[in-house]
Amino acid sequence: MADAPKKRTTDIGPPHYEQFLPPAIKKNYGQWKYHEILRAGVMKHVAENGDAVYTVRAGGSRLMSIDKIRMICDLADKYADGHLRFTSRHNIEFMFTDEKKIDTLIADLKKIGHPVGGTGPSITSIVHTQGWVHCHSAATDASGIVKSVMDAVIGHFENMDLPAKCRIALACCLNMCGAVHCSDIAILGIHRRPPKINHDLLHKTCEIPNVVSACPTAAIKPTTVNGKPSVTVDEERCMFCANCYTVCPSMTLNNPLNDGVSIWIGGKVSNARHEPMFSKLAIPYIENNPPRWPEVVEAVVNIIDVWKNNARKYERIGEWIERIGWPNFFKLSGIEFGKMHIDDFKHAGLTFKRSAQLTY
Amino acid sequence: MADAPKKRTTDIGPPHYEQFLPPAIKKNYGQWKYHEILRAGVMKHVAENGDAVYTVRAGGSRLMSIDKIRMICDLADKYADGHLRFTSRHNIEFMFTDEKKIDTLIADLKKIGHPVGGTGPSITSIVHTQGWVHCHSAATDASGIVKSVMDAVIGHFENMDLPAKCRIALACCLNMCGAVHCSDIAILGIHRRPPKINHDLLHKTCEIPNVVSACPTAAIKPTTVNGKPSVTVDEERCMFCANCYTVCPSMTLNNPLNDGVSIWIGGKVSNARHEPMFSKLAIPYIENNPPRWPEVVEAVVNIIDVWKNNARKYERIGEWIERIGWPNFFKLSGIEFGKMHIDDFKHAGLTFKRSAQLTY
Amino acid sequence: MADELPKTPMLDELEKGPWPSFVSEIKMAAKRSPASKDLLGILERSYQEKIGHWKHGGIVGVLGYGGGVIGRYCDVPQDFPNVAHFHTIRVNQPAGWYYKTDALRKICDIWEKRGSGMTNMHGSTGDIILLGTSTDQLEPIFEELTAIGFDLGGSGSDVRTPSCCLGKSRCEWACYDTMAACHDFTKNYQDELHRPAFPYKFKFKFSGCPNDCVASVARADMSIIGTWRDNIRIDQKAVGDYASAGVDVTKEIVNLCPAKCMDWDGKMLKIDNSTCRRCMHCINVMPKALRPGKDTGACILIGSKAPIVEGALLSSVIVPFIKMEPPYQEIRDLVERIWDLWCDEGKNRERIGEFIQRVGLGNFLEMIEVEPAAQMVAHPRENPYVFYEEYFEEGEEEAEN
Amino acid sequence: MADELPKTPMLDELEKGPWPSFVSEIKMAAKRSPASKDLLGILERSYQEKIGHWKHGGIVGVLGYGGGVIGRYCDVPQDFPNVAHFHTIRVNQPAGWYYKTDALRKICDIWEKRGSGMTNMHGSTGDIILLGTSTDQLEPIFEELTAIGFDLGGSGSDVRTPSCCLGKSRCEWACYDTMAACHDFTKNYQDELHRPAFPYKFKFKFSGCPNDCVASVARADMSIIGTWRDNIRIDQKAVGDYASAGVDVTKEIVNLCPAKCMDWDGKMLKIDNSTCRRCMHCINVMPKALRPGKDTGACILIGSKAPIVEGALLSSVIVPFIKMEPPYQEIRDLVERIWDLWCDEGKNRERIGEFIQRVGLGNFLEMIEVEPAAQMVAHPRENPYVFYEEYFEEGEEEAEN
Ligand code: SRM
Ligand code: SRM
Ligand code: SRM
Ligand code: SRM
Ligand code: SF4
Ligand code: SF4
Ligand code: SF4
Ligand code: SF4
Ligand code: SF4
Ligand code: SF4
Ligand code: SF4
Ligand code: SF4
Repeated sequence: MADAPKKRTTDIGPPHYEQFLPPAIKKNYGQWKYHEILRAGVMKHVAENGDAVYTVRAGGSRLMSIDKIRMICDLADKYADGHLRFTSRHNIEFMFTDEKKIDTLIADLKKIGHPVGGTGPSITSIVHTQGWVHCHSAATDASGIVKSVMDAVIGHFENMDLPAKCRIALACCLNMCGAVHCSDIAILGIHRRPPKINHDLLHKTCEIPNVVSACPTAAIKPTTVNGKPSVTVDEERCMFCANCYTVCPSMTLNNPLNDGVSIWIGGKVSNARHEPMFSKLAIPYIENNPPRWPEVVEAVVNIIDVWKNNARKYERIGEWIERIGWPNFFKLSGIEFGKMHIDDFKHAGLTFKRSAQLTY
Repeated sequence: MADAPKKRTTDIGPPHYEQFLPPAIKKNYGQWKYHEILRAGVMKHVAENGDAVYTVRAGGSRLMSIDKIRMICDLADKYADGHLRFTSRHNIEFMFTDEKKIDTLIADLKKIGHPVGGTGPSITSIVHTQGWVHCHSAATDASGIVKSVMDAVIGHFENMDLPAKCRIALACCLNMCGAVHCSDIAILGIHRRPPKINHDLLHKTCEIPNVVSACPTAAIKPTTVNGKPSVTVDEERCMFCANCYTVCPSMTLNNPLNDGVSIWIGGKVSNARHEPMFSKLAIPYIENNPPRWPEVVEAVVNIIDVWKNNARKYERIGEWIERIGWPNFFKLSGIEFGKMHIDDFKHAGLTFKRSAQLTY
Repeated sequence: MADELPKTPMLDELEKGPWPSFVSEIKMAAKRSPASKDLLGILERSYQEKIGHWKHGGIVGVLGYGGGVIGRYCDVPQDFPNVAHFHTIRVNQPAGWYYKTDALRKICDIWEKRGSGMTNMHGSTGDIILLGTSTDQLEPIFEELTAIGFDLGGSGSDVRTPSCCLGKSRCEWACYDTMAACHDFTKNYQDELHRPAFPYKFKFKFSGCPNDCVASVARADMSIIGTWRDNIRIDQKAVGDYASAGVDVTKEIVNLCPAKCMDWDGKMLKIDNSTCRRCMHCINVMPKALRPGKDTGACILIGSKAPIVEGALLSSVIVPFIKMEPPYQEIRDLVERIWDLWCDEGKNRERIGEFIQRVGLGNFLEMIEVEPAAQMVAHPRENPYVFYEEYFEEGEEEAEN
Repeated sequence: MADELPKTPMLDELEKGPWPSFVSEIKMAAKRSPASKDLLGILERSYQEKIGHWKHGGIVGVLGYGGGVIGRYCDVPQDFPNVAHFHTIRVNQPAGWYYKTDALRKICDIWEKRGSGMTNMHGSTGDIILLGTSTDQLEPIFEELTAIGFDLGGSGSDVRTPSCCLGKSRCEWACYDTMAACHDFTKNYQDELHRPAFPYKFKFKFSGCPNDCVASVARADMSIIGTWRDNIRIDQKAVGDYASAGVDVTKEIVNLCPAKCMDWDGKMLKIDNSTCRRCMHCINVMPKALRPGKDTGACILIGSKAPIVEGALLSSVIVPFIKMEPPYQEIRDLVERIWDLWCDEGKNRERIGEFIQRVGLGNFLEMIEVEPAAQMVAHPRENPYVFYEEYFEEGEEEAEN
């Protein structure tokens, strides 16, 4: 890129956060003593000096119009002196010192379609990605599944009725834009067929050495087709990751007949009790079934129900399954175990059951 | 090999074990109800019908002369109707039904130099290998270190004064003839210099493709030296495993100046409580110091002492360290942590500390 | 503007149900924006055909910057001309995602004029995402954004917009000031953020305690997680209150402590802080009774990422403990040593985590001049393939390197 | 014979101390055997020089057998002519290592006449090891051994002598008859044991319960470990007796149960057998009160080995549960399918465990016609690199392979 013209303002970074802090937050910054969750979505934080701040958390839609942002600003002006924040999972929080505002704010939020909840042992917003709304790589839509699943589990958003937090995430392809790989439940868009190669265009759009080295399984080899440099894919070795497509537009993976989602469970991020864990494969494939992906919704609901009915307090999904063992999880959930569940990538050997500690 | 002549007896396998079983064992085979450890090295097994069998376990020397075997046979004749057995860790067991024989048998064993013990939460015989007594591959002796260590820890053989079982093993090279890789404490002979290649002989004694493929780090390449086919070793990649030597006598690793032992800890085999675990590197290198390897003895005794003084009941070394964390182990033992402790082989990445669960 | 919305029978199904509907959002925007109207149409077609209609990439941006804009074109511009271009703009969010409404409204105004009116609040990395505009609007948008005090985020092989948990602003457990640190790093690395010059992307995330509320351990090349070195502060009376209020201290806390370092006799809660792993569980359950220690700071972990290419990674410990005080000079020095090395030796599209996997942690530490510490490993090596670097030479007595 | 023993000042140090001395053993043998006398001498030299004096290998054996003898020559035959040859003979031990003294004495007599008089009782694999003889003695030794009912063990790329814990002979926990199974397999595979025809060695070990007293999980290509499918048998009164006798049931048992599936209220011990992992701990601690269930059998694990070449392996589950009844036909069939595959597709010096690592467990199961079971993995895959084998073809509705 050429140098920027002299007088343009550049590299100013974001505005300083301090100007945005609600007054009671600014005053007690670093002086918090403890907190309580008063009910789902409502918290009270108490400072060393006794000051209390109330937080109301509303489910965010993430994909939001400026119209909605303005409505939310209206509520912030009305209830919180024009202050608000978004959480790391895209929910919206209002903070104020007057406890009495809580109920009316919640009622006003409901009016514009935003439920309150997501604190404590509950389900909070699903972290997700672009899907068919914006990304070229998507094997499924993001927002449609998220909406359908949240509609089904909203009871667990509005009530803290689960053994522990349950963090759901969705990514529309293996690039996994989010912490999908470390979620209690992850919904992942997948392809099931090798790339279709546009041999006429490839040499113009892609750097062949980059393409070759992009493949995790070394399935791609350089070749010449109709006199033009191109690549071939050893279809036996391809596991449809689409990494070649990421570096080369002439190798499309998208395939309406075969794309779909897989479900992964038992990951977590916090260090509480168990160290962070990756999610593990539960269901290898469910067809794309827009607009509401009922099979995906059912699968997620089933996993949550089985967990809720069997886990002990504070056990996140991965911790629960680690205690009861995966054979019991498959038995209880009715999900079938098969070859695809068995790891065959780099560290596969370490996932084999290397002991006689077994359940039947 | 040529076919065997017709009348030779072949492929008869071992004698049937039944003929060797002590009468009370034969009678109650499969009918045992429970056992008690009466004291170190002495057990009582009780059958459903109330029959009791007493077992006295004597420390074995493993490397034994026929003279000693005959003395032991004399004791078996005297106390156990001519029956005896060896354990999976090379100890010697006598079984009989008359409780009163226990003390005199123990006294008689002492006379021929065999202590009694090794049951329950104790140290039992060290499983070991050939060393300089018989093997071409040995980076250290086996029997000499074993004798020196057992002399120092015999108190824990004759008394059940440890938190749990402590299984020590020794292997004189990385071939690890034994379960050294899964021991509470493993003493392992190691080389520290790359192979010396005899280029004149190599093409006669070794198959070059086998040699090349034997190297875990791909350090060996075919080449020609003085007109003869041979190999070169990239010394930067060599980590002295001696696998090339195993397949090729013309690549010696033995080096009196640099050979020695390393100490590995925290492995186990049983499924009790924790699943089986590999041993982990504690001390990367101690010089060979025959005849009694005092530095090795001291290192082993130190590890046992630190464990004994800090572990909880039933915690084997690996379980104890897993609870307190490796940083605490290094602190308590005074062993220094360094680059060599950090894995750099195939699955190294999985051994990095991938969480904020830390002790200081 | 766009009067009549296209027919979207499938999408309409997604206006039902209690959770906020993104379809309703797009419809709101579509009332005013032709781009959002075509977005509705093209999305409905994707739902019918079960395939996306966006073409692969295309480099667009603003002058002097290499990152911050994701180029996007649809593959059926004849049918949906208003989303022929549909670029995304990433904007650095303020630390902790706090806003005043006037600032937000100004962004909305720009976006009403120059974009689709659709946003993500926020993107997965943490940026404000302005979703859908055309190439000719980029410079004006940039000018207007900077005028109201906002700047672009990262994309491509550069520093990505750092993010942080709300830390000391509202959380009693914050062991350092995450928002201050996040803001400082974002400002300090503006050049690296806007002008891609690395082998690949580099993300910072700041969490105030091991609860890790920005998931830094899973998705940051450098994860800076608050912790403490001294003892957990206990208010024994408050423990008793929890017990009286029905908390089963043994079952819910002592037995779930991963370090097995707690003891509760019904009166006194004891913690062996020498083996406590600072997991936060006991503190989480009894916030009024237990608090992190006072000697607080952070541990730094490095290298997490999504699976592509070599498999997903979690960050791993590189600095077991460090005090977090501006200007964070020690961390800046470390970061710069790491970047220098990675820029010299890293391969194209090799994240720092993958680089460490390739060269080995021990070697990496040597190259960046950091001493190995036992906290950096889950456990020492299990395989005996040790590269001994010291040995005796014939005739020598001392070991040499 | 050998009257005067060589001077061995260093070795003499190893006659001191309470543990049985191997030096004293060699000295005893050396009184009669010139080979053992030279063994003393050459070993003293090794102690002085800190290096072994044995040359690499050399193939020797008995007619018609390919295994059972390890050839060994010293590299200083001029100084120690009596260990110029010093071959080892491996002899199949009887299952469980039980002997009558007459059998042992007969072996000693042969070895007095034809060898060094030194033995290992036993070798690491489990064989009787007769240590040190010369090539001309091999055939006579073999003839005399078979005459008293003993046969050679394995060496090289063949089945190695199987071994087992003492199982039902003296242990109340044995879930199947290990000695019977070990004897049966040893007899059944005599041909494979004596005539190397595999890519590499293959070891069987039989343990009667998950305590695994022959360390099978760490050092057998096939580890057959007893277990049960039904419920642990509890004698509640006996539990109470242990508690009265001072066992802290909560601390020593319930809290150490890896499945966290036990509960003790001071009166009644409850076990949730559906999640019990059959680890044995509770049974180990209270053998009078707890016993394995009655629906007993074994789980079969495959593939453990020492580190060379690709790193050490522990065996992993291939048959979660099987009844153990002679003639063990199902296991034999499985073993033969595995051997056929491995002989066809295994590389030179590739143990079965490494073979599985290379081809993948899923593929391996397919090739040996075993259905995948959740018990075979510690957990399902974490990476999304799934080889989907089923998909729809254009125009189809059903999935195909
Ligand atoms: C607001 C937010 C931080 C921010 O800067 O935005 C936040 C805020 C709090 N977190 Fe968090 N966490 C937030 C994302 C996270 C994340 C990140 C994520 O999910 O992507 C995690 C890691 C999740 C994981 O492990 O996969 C996270 C793991 C925790 C935990 C550990 C829970 C566990 O048992 O594993 C606690 C402790 C607790 O809840 O007892 C915690 C506790 C808290 C407390 C109680 C801290 C405090 O004293 O105020 C806050 C309210 C919790 C609540 O909602 O119940 N927070 N928290 C985030 C709200 C997200 C949302 O809108 O739902
Ligand atoms: C005799 C022998 C089997 C044989 O066929 O030879 C044997 C016999 C018994 N074992 Fe064992 N074990 C024997 C080697 C092993 C091994 C193998 C090894 O060390 O190489 C192991 C696995 C060790 C490991 O995990 O690294 C082993 C792990 C156990 C355990 C589990 C201990 C644990 O807590 O991890 C028990 C249970 C117990 O002791 O409470 C056990 C219990 C027993 C019992 C109590 C079983 C019984 O009811 O009779 C026997 C007496 C134990 C004792 O000595 O305290 N046996 N036992 C072996 C004696 C070796 C020796 O001479 O010292
Ligand atoms: C917009 C966003 C998703 C969202 O809906 O929020 C996003 C969108 C894209 N990501 Fe991402 N990533 C986004 C956060 C992430 C995250 C999460 C995070 O940063 O915390 C990850 C996982 C963490 C990580 O960095 O590993 C992530 C891992 C990837 C990867 C895989 C990188 C890897 O090393 O494994 C790619 C592929 C690539 O870089 O070539 C990728 C590539 C992409 C591209 C640029 C598509 C491509 O192949 O070139 C997507 C553009 C979509 C579009 O049309 O706008 N995106 N991407 C997120 C950025 C918003 C923001 O700035 O706030
Ligand atoms: C005699 C014995 C050690 C002992 O003192 O007891 C032994 C001795 C040798 N072993 Fe071993 N192994 C012996 C049990 C083992 C065991 C333990 C076991 O079987 O339970 C192991 C580990 C388990 C395993 O099989 O992996 C073992 C793993 C090795 C290896 C590494 C194999 C691997 O795949 O990693 C080698 C190297 C090789 O095969 O090339 C090896 C090679 C050797 C050779 C043949 C040396 C060589 O490089 O060719 C040694 C001959 C020594 C000699 O001079 O007599 N030996 N070897 C053991 C056999 C006695 C017996 O039959 O009872
Ligand atoms: S997960 Fe894949 S499809 Fe979804 S936004 Fe990220 S790169 Fe695009
Ligand atoms: S989709 Fe993945 S596995 Fe298949 S060819 Fe492309 S990069 Fe290779
Ligand atoms: S461990 Fe090595 S040196 Fe020792 S007996 Fe086995 S092969 Fe020989
Ligand atoms: S000793 Fe090991 S690493 Fe070194 S060259 Fe030989 S086989 Fe390779
Ligand atoms: S990471 Fe810790 S300090 Fe930050 S918000 Fe979460 S609980 Fe509070
Ligand atoms: S912080 Fe975690 S490890 Fe430390 S005492 Fe509390 S529960 Fe135990
Ligand atoms: S493995 Fe089990 S059955 Fe065999 S001796 Fe050991 S404890 Fe008894
Ligand atoms: S056998 Fe092990 S897992 Fe089962 S109840 Fe006993 S201690 Fe728990």
